[in-house]
Amino acid sequence: MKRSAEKGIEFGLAFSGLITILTTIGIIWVLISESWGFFREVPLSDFLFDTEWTPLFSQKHYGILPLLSGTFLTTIIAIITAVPIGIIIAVYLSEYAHKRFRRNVKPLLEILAAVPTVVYGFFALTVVTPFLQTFVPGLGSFNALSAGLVMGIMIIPVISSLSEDALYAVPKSLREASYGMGATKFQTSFKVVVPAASSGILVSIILGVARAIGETMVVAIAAGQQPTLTLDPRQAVETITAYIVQVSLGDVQHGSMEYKTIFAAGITLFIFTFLLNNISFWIKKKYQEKYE
Amino acid sequence: MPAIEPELQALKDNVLDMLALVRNQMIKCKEAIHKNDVSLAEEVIREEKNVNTQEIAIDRDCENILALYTPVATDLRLVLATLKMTNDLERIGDCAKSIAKFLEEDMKGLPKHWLKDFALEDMLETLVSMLKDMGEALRKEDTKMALKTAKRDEQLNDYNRKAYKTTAELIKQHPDSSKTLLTLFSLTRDLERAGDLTKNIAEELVFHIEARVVKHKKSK
Amino acid sequence: MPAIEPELQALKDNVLDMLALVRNQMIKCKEAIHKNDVSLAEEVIREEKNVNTQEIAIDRDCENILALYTPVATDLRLVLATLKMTNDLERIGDCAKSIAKFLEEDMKGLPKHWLKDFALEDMLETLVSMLKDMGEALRKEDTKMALKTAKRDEQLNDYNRKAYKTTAELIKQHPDSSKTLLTLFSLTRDLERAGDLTKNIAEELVFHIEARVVKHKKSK
Amino acid sequence: MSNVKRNRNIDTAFKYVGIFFTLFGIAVLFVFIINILIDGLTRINWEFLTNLPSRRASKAGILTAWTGTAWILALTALIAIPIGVAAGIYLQEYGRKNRIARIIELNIANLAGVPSIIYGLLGLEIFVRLMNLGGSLLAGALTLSLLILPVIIVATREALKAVPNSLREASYGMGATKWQTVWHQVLPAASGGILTGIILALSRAVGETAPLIVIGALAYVPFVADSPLDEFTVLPIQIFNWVSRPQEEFLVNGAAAIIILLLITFVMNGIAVYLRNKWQKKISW
Amino acid sequence: GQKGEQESTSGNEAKLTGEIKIDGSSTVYPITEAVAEEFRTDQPDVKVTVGVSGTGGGFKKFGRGETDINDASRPIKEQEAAACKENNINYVELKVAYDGLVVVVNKENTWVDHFTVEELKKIWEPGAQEKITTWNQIRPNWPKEKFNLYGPGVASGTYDYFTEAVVGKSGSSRGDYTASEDDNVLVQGTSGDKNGLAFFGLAYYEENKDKLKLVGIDNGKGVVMPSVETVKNGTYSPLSRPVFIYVTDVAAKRPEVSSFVNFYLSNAPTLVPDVGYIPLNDDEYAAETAKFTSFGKPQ
Amino acid sequence: MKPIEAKNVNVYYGDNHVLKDVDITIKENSVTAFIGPSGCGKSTFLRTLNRMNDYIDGFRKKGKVYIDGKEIYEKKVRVEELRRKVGMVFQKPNPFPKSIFENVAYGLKIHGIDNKYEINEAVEKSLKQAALWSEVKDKLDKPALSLSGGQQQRLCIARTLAVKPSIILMDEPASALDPISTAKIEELITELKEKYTIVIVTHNMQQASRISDRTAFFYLGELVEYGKTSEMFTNPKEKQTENYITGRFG
Amino acid sequence: MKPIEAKNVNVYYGDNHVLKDVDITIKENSVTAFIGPSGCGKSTFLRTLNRMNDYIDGFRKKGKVYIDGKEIYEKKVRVEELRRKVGMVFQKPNPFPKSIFENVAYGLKIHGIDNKYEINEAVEKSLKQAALWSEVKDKLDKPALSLSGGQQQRLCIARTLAVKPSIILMDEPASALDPISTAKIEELITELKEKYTIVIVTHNMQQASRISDRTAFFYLGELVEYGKTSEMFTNPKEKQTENYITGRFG
Ligand SMILES: Nc1ncnc2c1ncn2[C@@H]1O[C@H](COP(=O)(O)OP(=O)(O)OP(=O)(O)O)[C@@H](O)[C@H]1O
Ligand SMILES: Nc1ncnc2c1ncn2[C@@H]1O[C@H](COP(=O)(O)OP(=O)(O)OP(=O)(O)O)[C@@H](O)[C@H]1O
Ligand SMILES: [Mg+2]
Ligand SMILES: [Mg+2]
Ligand SMILES: O=P([O-])([O-])[O-]
Repeated sequence: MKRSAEKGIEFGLAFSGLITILTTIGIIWVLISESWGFFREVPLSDFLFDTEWTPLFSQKHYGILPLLSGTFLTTIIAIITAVPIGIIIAVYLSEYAHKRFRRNVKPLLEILAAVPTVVYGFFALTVVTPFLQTFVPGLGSFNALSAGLVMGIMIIPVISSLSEDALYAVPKSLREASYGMGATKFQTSFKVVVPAASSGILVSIILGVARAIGETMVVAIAAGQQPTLTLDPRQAVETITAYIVQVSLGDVQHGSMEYKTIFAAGITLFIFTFLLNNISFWIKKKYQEKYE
Repeated sequence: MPAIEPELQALKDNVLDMLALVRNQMIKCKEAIHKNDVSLAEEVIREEKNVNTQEIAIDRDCENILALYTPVATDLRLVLATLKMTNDLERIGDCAKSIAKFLEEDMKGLPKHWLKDFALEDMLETLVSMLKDMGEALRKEDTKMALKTAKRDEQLNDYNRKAYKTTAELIKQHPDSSKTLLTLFSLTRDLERAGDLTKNIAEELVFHIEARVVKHKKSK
Repeated sequence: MPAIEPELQALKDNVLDMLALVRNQMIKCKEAIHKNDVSLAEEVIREEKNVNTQEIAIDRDCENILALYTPVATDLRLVLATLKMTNDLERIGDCAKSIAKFLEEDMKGLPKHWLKDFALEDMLETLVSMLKDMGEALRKEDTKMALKTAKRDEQLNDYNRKAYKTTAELIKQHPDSSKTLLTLFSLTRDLERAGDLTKNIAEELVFHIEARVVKHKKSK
Repeated sequence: MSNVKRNRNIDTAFKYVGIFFTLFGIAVLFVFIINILIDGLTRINWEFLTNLPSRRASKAGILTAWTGTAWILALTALIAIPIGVAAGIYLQEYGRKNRIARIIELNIANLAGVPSIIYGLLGLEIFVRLMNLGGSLLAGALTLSLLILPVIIVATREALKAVPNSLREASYGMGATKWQTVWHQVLPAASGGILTGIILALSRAVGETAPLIVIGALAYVPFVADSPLDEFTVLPIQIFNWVSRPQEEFLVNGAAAIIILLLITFVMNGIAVYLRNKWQKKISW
Repeated sequence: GQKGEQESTSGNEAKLTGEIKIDGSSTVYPITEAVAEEFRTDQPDVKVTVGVSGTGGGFKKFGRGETDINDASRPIKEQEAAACKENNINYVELKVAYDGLVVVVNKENTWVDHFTVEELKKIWEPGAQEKITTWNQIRPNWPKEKFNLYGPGVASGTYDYFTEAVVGKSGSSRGDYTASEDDNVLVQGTSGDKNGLAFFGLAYYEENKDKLKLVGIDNGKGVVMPSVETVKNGTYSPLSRPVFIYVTDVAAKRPEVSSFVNFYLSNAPTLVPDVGYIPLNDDEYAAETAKFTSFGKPQ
Repeated sequence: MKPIEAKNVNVYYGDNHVLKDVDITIKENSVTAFIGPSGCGKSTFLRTLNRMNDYIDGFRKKGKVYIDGKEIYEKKVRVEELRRKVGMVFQKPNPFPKSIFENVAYGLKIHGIDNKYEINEAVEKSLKQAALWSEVKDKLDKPALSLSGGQQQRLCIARTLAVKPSIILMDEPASALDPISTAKIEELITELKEKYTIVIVTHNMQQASRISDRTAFFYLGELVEYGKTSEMFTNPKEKQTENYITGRFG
Repeated sequence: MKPIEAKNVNVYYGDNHVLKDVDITIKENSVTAFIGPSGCGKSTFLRTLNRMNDYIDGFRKKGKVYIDGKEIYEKKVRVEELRRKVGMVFQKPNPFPKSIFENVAYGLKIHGIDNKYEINEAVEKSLKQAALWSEVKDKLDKPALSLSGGQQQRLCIARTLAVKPSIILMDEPASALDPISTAKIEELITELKEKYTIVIVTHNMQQASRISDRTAFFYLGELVEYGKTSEMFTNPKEKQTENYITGRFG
């Protein structure tokens, strides 16, 4: 009686866990069933190695590389912006700042992550780009740089907040050990606390990267929607997500080849995030083995 | 209340019991002389075992307390003092046995006044009262009283000193009984020594209570 | 190596030292008789202080070890055995002092053969050799050897028994020297008792090593 | 020694760098907020909150939008919280450390990285079409639930992980069953962390636009929904719609709506922060 | 499922109830929204909802019978029509307004006065990609500076229409221009870029006149500046296009829907300009009304 | 009566053979101490006695464990019932983050007792038994975590007593406490043994010697010696035991 | 020489008066133990000696603390230098999550030593001093956390020795360890006192008695008694001390 209730509960819980699997299956199913048609018409080699992505133009090219490079470029810029600043803020808040300052500032910063991304998009377009144009030659109205930077600002709180959590969780005893040997705060922070929290910091960075990769509105608004295969941050680029929104919100005939491209792009993105997650998983595991 | 407390209390009680036992032996010896009753002496001999058993039991208790409760400071001194006291008491018990043995073997054939001459009864009387007071002092943990009681061993020393003369004279008078007389002489020495041992007990008490070693102080 | 180890080693060494000291006292007494040299006896009296000091020092060490290192099992038994041994040794030392005192006061005026008659030198010889062997046994922690050595106290008992006769006869012959003779008689008793104490040391060793209480076994 | 001095200087320098960047972050936030406030604050009044959408910017209100958002929030919470927490519990407390558990774990990490628009496509196929819910609140809430499920599951697991094992052992030791232990001890002890995670996840759901447009959330809804099967619009869609209009006044409306949306997010984050602080204070093992 | 209830089957004055589901083009949305809003004062109990899935997204739902009316910024395509047929959905196409496309340059651009259609084609045709990049390639006396192109996203109906009108084939253009689905973004882009050149809906220009310079189009009959008039009378060609609503036959039979559509067509002349679009001529509206009436009749 | 009897118990964690042929009979109403160097299997054996090892991955057991004469690893045994009968107190005080009252009442509620009066009674009684009542009676609704470490540990004991166990297992219950709290716990244990059978793991040999009646010395997974505590600490039979208790090791 | 001299030290945490008029002079090359009930201020006083309390909110101090004759709370004192001279070992072994080598080399690097040869030398020497060299010499690049608790604590001591302190403060350095590891640490402390002045806080009175030359008994923030350990444990002068060490308290 008691036992069967236990079993029932366990089953219910397991079923809830299963829903996530079903979701993934659903996603994969939707992605594959729609992109099936796409890959029947477009050879995989074209998809992977063609350097142009123009499925909506009359001269159609289906090379995913420009979208990948756009995604890559904006993400890298965002990460380069957010990681150092995020970590500096995290270290400052966790190691230097007064408790009260930390308590008040941290949620404030977290709000940055909660601002609707549309707002960031316009911020990039109307504030950051004109500002950058004053000293970056050849910077277009739409460019990867500005979008990347703003995306970086947007994910600063993701990194700083989660990193700060990780830093804060480092036992006080480690800090005391370092101070006890005559280390300064700076030395203690960067030689002991940060390395000790590195797995947590890494996770925060990966979450930041995931957010940057998956981010849509900022890039759709500020980076332009021009799939160019370039690594020049001054150029307008298009990311995979921007492309997906562009098409799925646009006036494309459903079921057409053009429509199917968004699933091909989507599955690429999915594989991409999948790889990223696996790498982070692997890193985390390696770390755990080493230090726990 | 720490767990050691009841153990220490039991230890103290046992020492007092042992002291009472030994004192009882002495009283019986005294009575035996007084009443000329050999059976009392026999009793003392029979009971000597008990004293030994008691000593071994208390020593064992001390060992257990030391092994199990790690006493320090005053607690530790109590245990150490107890160890020494039982040793002393056992030797006093031996003395009672020697007297009893002598009484058992020789009292019947003995000229009455010899015992008087050696003041055996008086010595026993003194010792018994010393032991009584010492027991009191132990119970009250009263070092002053203990030391005062210990002083009375002088009386026993005096008796013993006198015994030399008595022995020499009596041997001259009764050369055939010289062995008996020498034994009597030995007994006075034993009783004198029992007084010393009683004094030792007082010293142990001082050590326990005041952490002062008074032993050998005088002798230096 | 636990911290207690060197402390225990020091304790053992000190006991052996004390034993050596006491034995030395006895040797000096023997030599004093043999060489008719009062100065040796005086030395013994002077040195008696050292024995007492040694006893107090060792007792204090034991107390410290008990208070600071919480010994258990064999370590604890070693400390307890040591406490008893020093007590025994001190009493043996007392005996040496008594002999030395007698020699100092009375040796000069003494007829030579009296000492022979009481076999004082032989008794001392026996005791010294017993102490030597007992020291060896302690060092080696050899309980068999210790018990074997302890058996030799019978010899001392025999000498003591003979002393009764000797005393009685000599008092008859020299009634004026009766006090001296009685003192000699007492000394044989003391030496006999020193033998008992040596035996006790053996028993303590057995207790330390084998956790067996052999004391009072025989007497029951 | 110059070495000590140098180290001290570095230390001080870093302190100022830290302050600078922290304040920079806050400054950006204020720039946003002030910007938006300047643009939209004048537009906010009672009518704005209670009017229906209109072609005239000055008459247009967000009644249906914010009620839609409230509906979506409630329904999403209702769906996602039990499932997410249950799944989190299963994985952390029940799941053995085997391959399947690892796959589920990895799978959840992957789901967290899937762009929201793809969830929209999934919702369209599954809920709108397959389950025939149409572009209803329920379909939207289900879609958003799937979207935030990974976040809730991860937060739940982290919170459960932080509950010391000694608490579980204490409960088992008294003869409690696994579920009793989870229900009476582990969950309450982890509730702060779980709630924080839930609220952060919901505040993400509040801001989502794209997936709801894909499943067919509407732009013009002149009535407040009264059942989960009604059609709906939400604030982000209204904002998106307004800011893409040519007329300046609609941009102002958009800014005003953004203020409302931010307000909702702030309140939710505030609750999360409050819960987190309370939780951190209370539980100090 | 349609929930339309018919409490009274006759009479215009009758209070109607029911629900009308509209989805589709975001371009047409403002017009439909305005109509729906006004319709509410007439028939407050009819629930009209309007979505913005885009013309294509809208047709997909429309073709499945999920919506009653679809807003469209272009005519239905073959595949979409086939889907309707497959699901037994008959529909009528009603033109409701015109949307003009404007070509603009930056305010600081002093050299461009007008473009011919040929010139536009030269700029935008696919072959121009990476070849035609400077102003002087268009007209030699223009400066030898790189121009930057802005335009609506390639997935939008506006883009389709522009390419069809200028290049000659829908979806055929160069790829190296900056696109955004949001026309306000294009306004922003062009107004901040001295060498910017963009095209987008007329309404957006109207709202941002002060930031941009409008460029006239010479389609062989002289330079025409886009305006309500020129669009309405058809002289601004080829860059003006009609926008539509599509109504299914099932829905058209429901009184609230037919009442709504009629309301739409009869109020369009006032409401269309109100939201920045260009109305048809009255005749044209009459024709559309007639088309709808005849469609509603049982065949 | 033999409340606990282990026969030939072998325990493995995966390939790690942690307990080897442990045979022991534990007496009723007595305190039995398990001592031994770290990792020798004391905790493992203790937890084997109420099946707290069940949840550990890779745990395997051979041999038999009888509690009150019944094999506890048999299929039909309800592990919850077993644990109710064989209570457990842990190294670090681990009160539930609830009120003092709730902590003690938890076990009762879990076992289906919901009569308020009955619960109140039982809570008071357990707290009294655990010598905590006088200290907490005025603040039963205060959070248990606001108590001092020693009080928390006594609360944990009270909590265990509330479900009326007959055996109480304690895994280093005082090792996280200061000497004064430790003394209180030890006193409590000594009092409790009149009604309960207590098994305690301790690293503190002085503690084992002070409070236990019998001591079991484990080494490398084997039960090297088991006997009266007083004997063990004055005259252990095995050389290994002697070496361990006198600090001569390795 | 008087390596440590405290004069009239009073410490407050906010309004909490934690140390009251503590006056103490600690001898060179000796082990001094601080004992006393929980919360009496032992740790606080210890941490006052190398200013580890500086970072604690609300910490205030009156009175003077001299190390090697210099007042350490003076403005011009460089706290990093002070802490280098006055090393500290903590209750729970807290090695950095780095390799064994890195742990010991950390202090050297921090103080600007980057000559590889010099560092290698110093690491080896410190590990030898800490009696750990033979156990770890073949795995210097293994993570420190892979060591056992006792080894970790010796590593922490080695790490402290590496920066050549003259004084080592230890706050319950063995309380988290099993008896065998504890014995090793105690032995090490006894060896180290030949070269260092060692102050150790301990809850374990047996430990204090075993290893220290002098003992200071704190109670309620006051230094009640300070003297030779052997005297303290056989014949303490103050009744409070006697009560505490014999377990009669409160
Ligand atoms: N969950 C586990 N999984 C695998 N091995 C374990 C586990 N728990 C303990 N062990 C191993 O089992 C052995 C015995 O552990 P146990 O905890 O019983 O020792 P212990 O005597 O209680 O030690 P301590 O005194 O340190 O608590 C150890 O070698 C340990 O490494
Ligand atoms: N950071 C702090 N803030 C406020 N008060 C504190 C702080 N640290 C300690 N205290 C208080 O100071 C007093 C002394 O604490 P301290 O840690 O020095 O005691 P202790 O003797 O080391 O105790 P324990 O033996 O438990 O380690 C206690 O009353 C404690 O509550
Ligand atoms: Mg254990
Ligand atoms: Mg402390
Ligand atoms: O939304 P549109 O179809 O008009 O681009």
